[in-house]
Amino acid sequence: METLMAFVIGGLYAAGLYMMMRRSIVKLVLGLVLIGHAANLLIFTAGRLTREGIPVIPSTNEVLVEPYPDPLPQALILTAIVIGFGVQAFAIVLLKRAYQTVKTDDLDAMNTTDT
Amino acid sequence: MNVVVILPLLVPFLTAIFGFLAWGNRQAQRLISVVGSTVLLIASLILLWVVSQQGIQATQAGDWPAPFGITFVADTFSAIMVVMVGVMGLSTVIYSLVTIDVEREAQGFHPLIHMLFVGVCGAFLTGDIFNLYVWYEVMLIASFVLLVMGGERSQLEGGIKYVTLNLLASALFLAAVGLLYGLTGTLNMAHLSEVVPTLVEQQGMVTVVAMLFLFAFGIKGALFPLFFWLPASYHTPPIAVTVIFSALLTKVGVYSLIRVFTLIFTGDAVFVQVVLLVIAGFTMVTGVLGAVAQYEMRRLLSFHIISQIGYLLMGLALFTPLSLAASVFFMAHVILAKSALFLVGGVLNRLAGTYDLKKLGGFYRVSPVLAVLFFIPAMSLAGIPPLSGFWAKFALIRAGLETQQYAIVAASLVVSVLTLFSMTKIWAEAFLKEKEQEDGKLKEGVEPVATLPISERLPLLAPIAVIAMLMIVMGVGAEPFFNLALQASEEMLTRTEYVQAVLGGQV
Amino acid sequence: MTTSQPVSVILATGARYSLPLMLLFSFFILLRGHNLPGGGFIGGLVAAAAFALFVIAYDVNAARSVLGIEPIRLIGIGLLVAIGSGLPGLLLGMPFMTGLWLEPEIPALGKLGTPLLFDVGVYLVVIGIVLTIVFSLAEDS
Amino acid sequence: MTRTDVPRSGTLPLVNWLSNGGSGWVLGLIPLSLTLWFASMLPPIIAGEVLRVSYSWIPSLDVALAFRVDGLSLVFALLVVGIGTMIVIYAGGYMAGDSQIGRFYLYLFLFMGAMLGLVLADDIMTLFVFWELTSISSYLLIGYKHAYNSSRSAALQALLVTGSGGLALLAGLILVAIAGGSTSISTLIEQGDLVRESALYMPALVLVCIGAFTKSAQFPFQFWLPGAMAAPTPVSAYLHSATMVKAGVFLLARFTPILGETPAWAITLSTFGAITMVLGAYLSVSQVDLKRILAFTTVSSLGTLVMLIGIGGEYAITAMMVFLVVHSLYKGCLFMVAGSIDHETGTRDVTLLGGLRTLMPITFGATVLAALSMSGLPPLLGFVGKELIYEATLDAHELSPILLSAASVVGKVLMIIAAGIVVVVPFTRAQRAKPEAPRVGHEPPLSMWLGPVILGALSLLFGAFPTQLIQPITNSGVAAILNEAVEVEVKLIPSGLTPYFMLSVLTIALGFVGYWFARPTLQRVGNATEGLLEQGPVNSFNAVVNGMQALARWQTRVLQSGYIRNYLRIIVSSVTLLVSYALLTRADFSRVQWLPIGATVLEWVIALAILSGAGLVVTAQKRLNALAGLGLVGYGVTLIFLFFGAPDLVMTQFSIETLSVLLFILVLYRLPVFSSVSSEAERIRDAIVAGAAGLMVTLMVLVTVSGQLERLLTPYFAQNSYPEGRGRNVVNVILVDFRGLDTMGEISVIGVAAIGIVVLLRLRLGGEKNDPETVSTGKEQL
Repeated sequence: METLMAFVIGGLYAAGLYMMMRRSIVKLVLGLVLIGHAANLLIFTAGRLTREGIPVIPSTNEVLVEPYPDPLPQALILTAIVIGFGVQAFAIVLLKRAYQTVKTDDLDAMNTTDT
Repeated sequence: MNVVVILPLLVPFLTAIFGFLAWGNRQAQRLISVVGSTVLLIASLILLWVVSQQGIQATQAGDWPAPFGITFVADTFSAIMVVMVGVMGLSTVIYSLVTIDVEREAQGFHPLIHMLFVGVCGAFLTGDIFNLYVWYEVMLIASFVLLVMGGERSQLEGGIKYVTLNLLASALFLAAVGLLYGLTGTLNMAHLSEVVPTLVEQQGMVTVVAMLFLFAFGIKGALFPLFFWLPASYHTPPIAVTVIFSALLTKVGVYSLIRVFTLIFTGDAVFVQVVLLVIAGFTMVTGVLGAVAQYEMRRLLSFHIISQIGYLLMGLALFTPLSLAASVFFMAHVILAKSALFLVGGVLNRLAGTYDLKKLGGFYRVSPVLAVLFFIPAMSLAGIPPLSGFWAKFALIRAGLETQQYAIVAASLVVSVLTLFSMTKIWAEAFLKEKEQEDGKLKEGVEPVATLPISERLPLLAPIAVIAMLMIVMGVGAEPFFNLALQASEEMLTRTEYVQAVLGGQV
Repeated sequence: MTTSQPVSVILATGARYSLPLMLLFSFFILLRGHNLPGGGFIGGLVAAAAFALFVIAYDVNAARSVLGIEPIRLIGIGLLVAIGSGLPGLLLGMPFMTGLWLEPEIPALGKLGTPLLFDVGVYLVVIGIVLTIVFSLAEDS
Repeated sequence: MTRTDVPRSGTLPLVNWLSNGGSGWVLGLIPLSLTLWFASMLPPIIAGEVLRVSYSWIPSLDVALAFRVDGLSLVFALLVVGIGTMIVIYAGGYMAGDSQIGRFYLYLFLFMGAMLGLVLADDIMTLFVFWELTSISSYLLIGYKHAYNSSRSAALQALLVTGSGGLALLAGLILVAIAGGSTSISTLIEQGDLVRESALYMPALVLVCIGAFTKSAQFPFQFWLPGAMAAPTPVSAYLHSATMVKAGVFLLARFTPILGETPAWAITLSTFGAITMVLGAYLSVSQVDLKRILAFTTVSSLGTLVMLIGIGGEYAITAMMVFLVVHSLYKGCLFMVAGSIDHETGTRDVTLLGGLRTLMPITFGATVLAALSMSGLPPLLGFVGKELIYEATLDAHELSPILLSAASVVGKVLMIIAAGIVVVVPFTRAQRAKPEAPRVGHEPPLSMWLGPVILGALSLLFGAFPTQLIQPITNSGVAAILNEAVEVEVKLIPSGLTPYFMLSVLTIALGFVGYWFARPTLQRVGNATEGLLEQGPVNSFNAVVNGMQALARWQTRVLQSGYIRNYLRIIVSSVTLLVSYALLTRADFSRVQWLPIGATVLEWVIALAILSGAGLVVTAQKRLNALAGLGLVGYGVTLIFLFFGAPDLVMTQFSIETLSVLLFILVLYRLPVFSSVSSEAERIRDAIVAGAAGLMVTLMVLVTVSGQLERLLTPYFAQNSYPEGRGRNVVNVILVDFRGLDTMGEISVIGVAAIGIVVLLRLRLGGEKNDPETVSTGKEQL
């Protein structure tokens, strides 16, 4: 299953990076979101996938018993998802403001600050 | 048990929170900000003192033993970096009191800048690779907001580049952490340092992950060819923000590089060294050439940030006790030098209304004090003895010659000349040159700094003066500072003390 | 409560009556999170959604007055609660964020301790940020 | 010039006096007392003692602050402070009334201190620190008239040349330290063989020579020195007689026992020295500006000194020491005279000057003495020096006695002509009645003629009694350079008709003949070739500087293009290239499971759904379709989390996904429809770059999961979550307790993000208008 996921992750990265290299400001953000998903899936997969169980200790037990999925990557992804959401929300509003100010969706028009 | 390690995180955190709670009350926010940054400076100095006296300090958050919880750890290197946060924090906050407009203050400038310190201090002190990512994000989001605060067109344009490329770096970072966990099953950096060498079959993959980290941190650290976001954005916000960015943000990237490449990724040394040396060389050369091409003071100085980072990387690449100590010393030096230069630029802009060197002029005659305050950091940056920058470069060059890395030494020498060249450009254009009108007469109206009321002059000039003094002290009295840097480099190279401090007796 | 005209009576009534229910539900999710899927983040989202309904049903002012506090302040308070939950341990000479638990267990609420307080901080921050974003976007457009 | 005279009404007479030349007399006491102090060291040094003092400075870098007084350093120190005394007094008169005279003296004393530190240094790092300080303080002095563009660029030129040389020197010194195992000059002098036998010897030699040659204006770096004449004349008099330019000579002398006495050393130094000697003298005779004439003769003299060091041996080194004194005395005097003439008549152009003998009799007297010494006529010290030089060149058997002697004769003959131009033309020729002729000169104040008179008198005094006054100190200097005691006679009266004496006579004869008959021809030829010989190096220097700036602009334009897609492409490509290289050369692919076997049908469906969602995003022509694709990806990922046991992730991802889509719709509602602005080729290129990056990620994941993962942390969480953490949801316990700091950072991020959104939406400082400055400077550079 990890193999299938590896291809999905690679595909998401490719799609995200391709979108980021477009000239549209909206596509740029869409690309960022795709890459965010890809990174989360990558952590999930790198921590290995398990179909059985959830990382919750049943009320009959004091400890988690095998088989269970690794809770640590899950916690990391949760943190990453929330952080990613915050940053993406900011980025979305930023591009809206940039669009309002520059009056175009074209990133190529936003090159006045370099050099 | 060790409260001193966590204080540099808690102090700015609480300062920021109280600042947010005082939303709308400008005076209260200013007061909280000044008090908070003063306390942060004191806390950081205490930390450095404790570390230098008693060795590496660590605390396990939540009292969960390492490597299971999150460890906060301060070795000499990170303690020095935290002190630099303290010094630059207080300087910038004081400077910002008279330079940041009311509107920005009302929108939370002060709490945001402390949130930035939270992220930076967290990144310097954490002993956990995923936690490092989290503090990076705190630092980044705070810097995003500070960068675009004001909503001017240039800020928004620069902001998009800054945000996009840094988010790409974050995605890389996250991927690298995920893969590293997939290889090792742990996140604690000291633990990683122990576990990584035992992965016999996956050593090759460890190098691959190391390269991923190199790029993730390299984008944040503005290495060649990843630095584009920096010249695109650093000159757009108010100067106080630029100062704190230039002082701290890229340095966190370099700090992290030094940390992981001394602590975790020490295998495959030859390959890593070649890669780092090539990048270091190109970074210093392209950066300084970028600076040479500029006539806008902030842009010029922004490119210099990149160039100087090449030197920091050179110290890491050479990987000797001397070279790493040089990097540590250089880091402190360049933070001071670059900040002082930006701050002087801010004063010039305040007086003349422009950062354009072609339009500036006459300040040598009318404001000798300001001229001195520029000349010292400028010469220090160019590596003129006996200022701080000289010893940093000297140690690097010596380390390079000792390890027979002649190409990088030659590059660093050439870059030194070009640095001197571009520093004298500012000196000649903004200070020596007189503003002239078409008819050739001297232009009246170069405002000397003395025309400002003392209540403005003091917050403007005092931070620069203190920083300039520090550069002289670090140069003429370099011994205690360099000794500390050597201690930092020895700790990093031996690693056992670090691992011991974090993991204690186990493992 | 407010002088603003509701967009639709049904929606307005729904928003009013669902508010206490949703807040209660969000609190439930917050508390059970330590033992079952849930927690401060999800709880906060549910609570924020309750107030966000007011924005749709009435307008921002109505939602603001129901909330009774500037959402940005809520972020500050939430952060303060979260960081504050770590301080008792510190004051007792233990590392920052050391979990301290109230014995014995309290019926209906379960075990009380500083980690739970921390989650409450998360809950408040999430309410604060969602409402901050929703309010300012609504005001902007 | 910026002499914005401050009104002085009502100020004290003392202040008035100080600002009008009196300050020179007061400040002159400092170098005067130093001169006496150093003079008091003469007896022990002549007796062969070496005084040393060392302070620990930066022991962790092996850097000491160490000083050494021996014959060599004492001679230099005496010249620095002795001539410095005259200069300080002279400057008081010359600069009287200058509003920035305080800065001038500050720089002058900074320079003097740096020069003293340099010649007394006994540690190569101490030496280097002071070496660089002389560069910086001379930069400030040369650019003193800062309002003039010419002055600034001359200062910059000098700084860049000497600064670059300085960095070469730094590398050279470090190599010497590595080879010799010490930074102490005294130690290195004793262990010279260690350095000479080291593999680092040749690079060290080259680098040290570059440092010395740039500082001492040797061919091909000589061009900055005449340019530096933009400085006020007291500065030129000081820097170019006894100090700055002699630093390179000092360095070579100091390093003779360390690097010297090898064929490479001898050939390099004598060749470059001889070329510089002839070239400088040749260029001097075609000049019309008094200061430029003197500047080129300085270049020539420096060449002579370097050549003599190269020849080596006790006679050549003695000649070097004597000529060093000779040159410092007469050149200091002549520069001051040039300044006085300029000061009193308003010009330094020899074609305009004349008849000053009667108007400035005292100055004329001093000038005659100095010019005679420069010409090498007895009984002045210049004659003694010249004799010794010929002796040295004729004895240079290991090199080429004929060539070196011939070069010396040519140089000396031209020097005589130059001396004639300096003395005869302005002083004895009748005043020309040209419209642009200068105002009538008169004798300058005491402060401005005292120095030249003393220096001229010393040339005479030392020339008359060299054996008594000069020989002891030069002998000790030579001993210091050669690291062995020597006894070389320095005398006025030649011992018979030696070859040296014959050459001397020939030189003087040729000089006089040349002055009277060949001068116009020489000047014509000189003018014709000046473009090539003088402007050539200047032009090359400018070409290098301009080329570097052009390269800088080009590079910045290419790299920092302003187009974010270019940045992304460069970054993604470099990541992909380097990481893939590491992956393909290092990773172990042997256990990789290449085919996705073992996945259930449902999992296949979800995987394909995610990928087709991504495909929809990429290919969508309408924004809504792209958002639908994004939603497909997001909810697909949620399902993955559901199938692999992550309920908390499911809840979070689901709610975040919903929020995100709402936010997108809310914010992006008014944005325009997509337009395909990229060309087909661009899209293909980007697809290749992105695809390669994606493939690399896939491979990395495959390799990573192919190995066994030992879970080092997870069992601890499974064990302790409930007993210690009081929670059954292990993920939640990790979030709020085990790794609570992560969550702390996380809520900070979203909190700040929310505030950022408020800031973005509310605060608009001129956001709708273009920032004109940013835009204009931005385009200007392109």
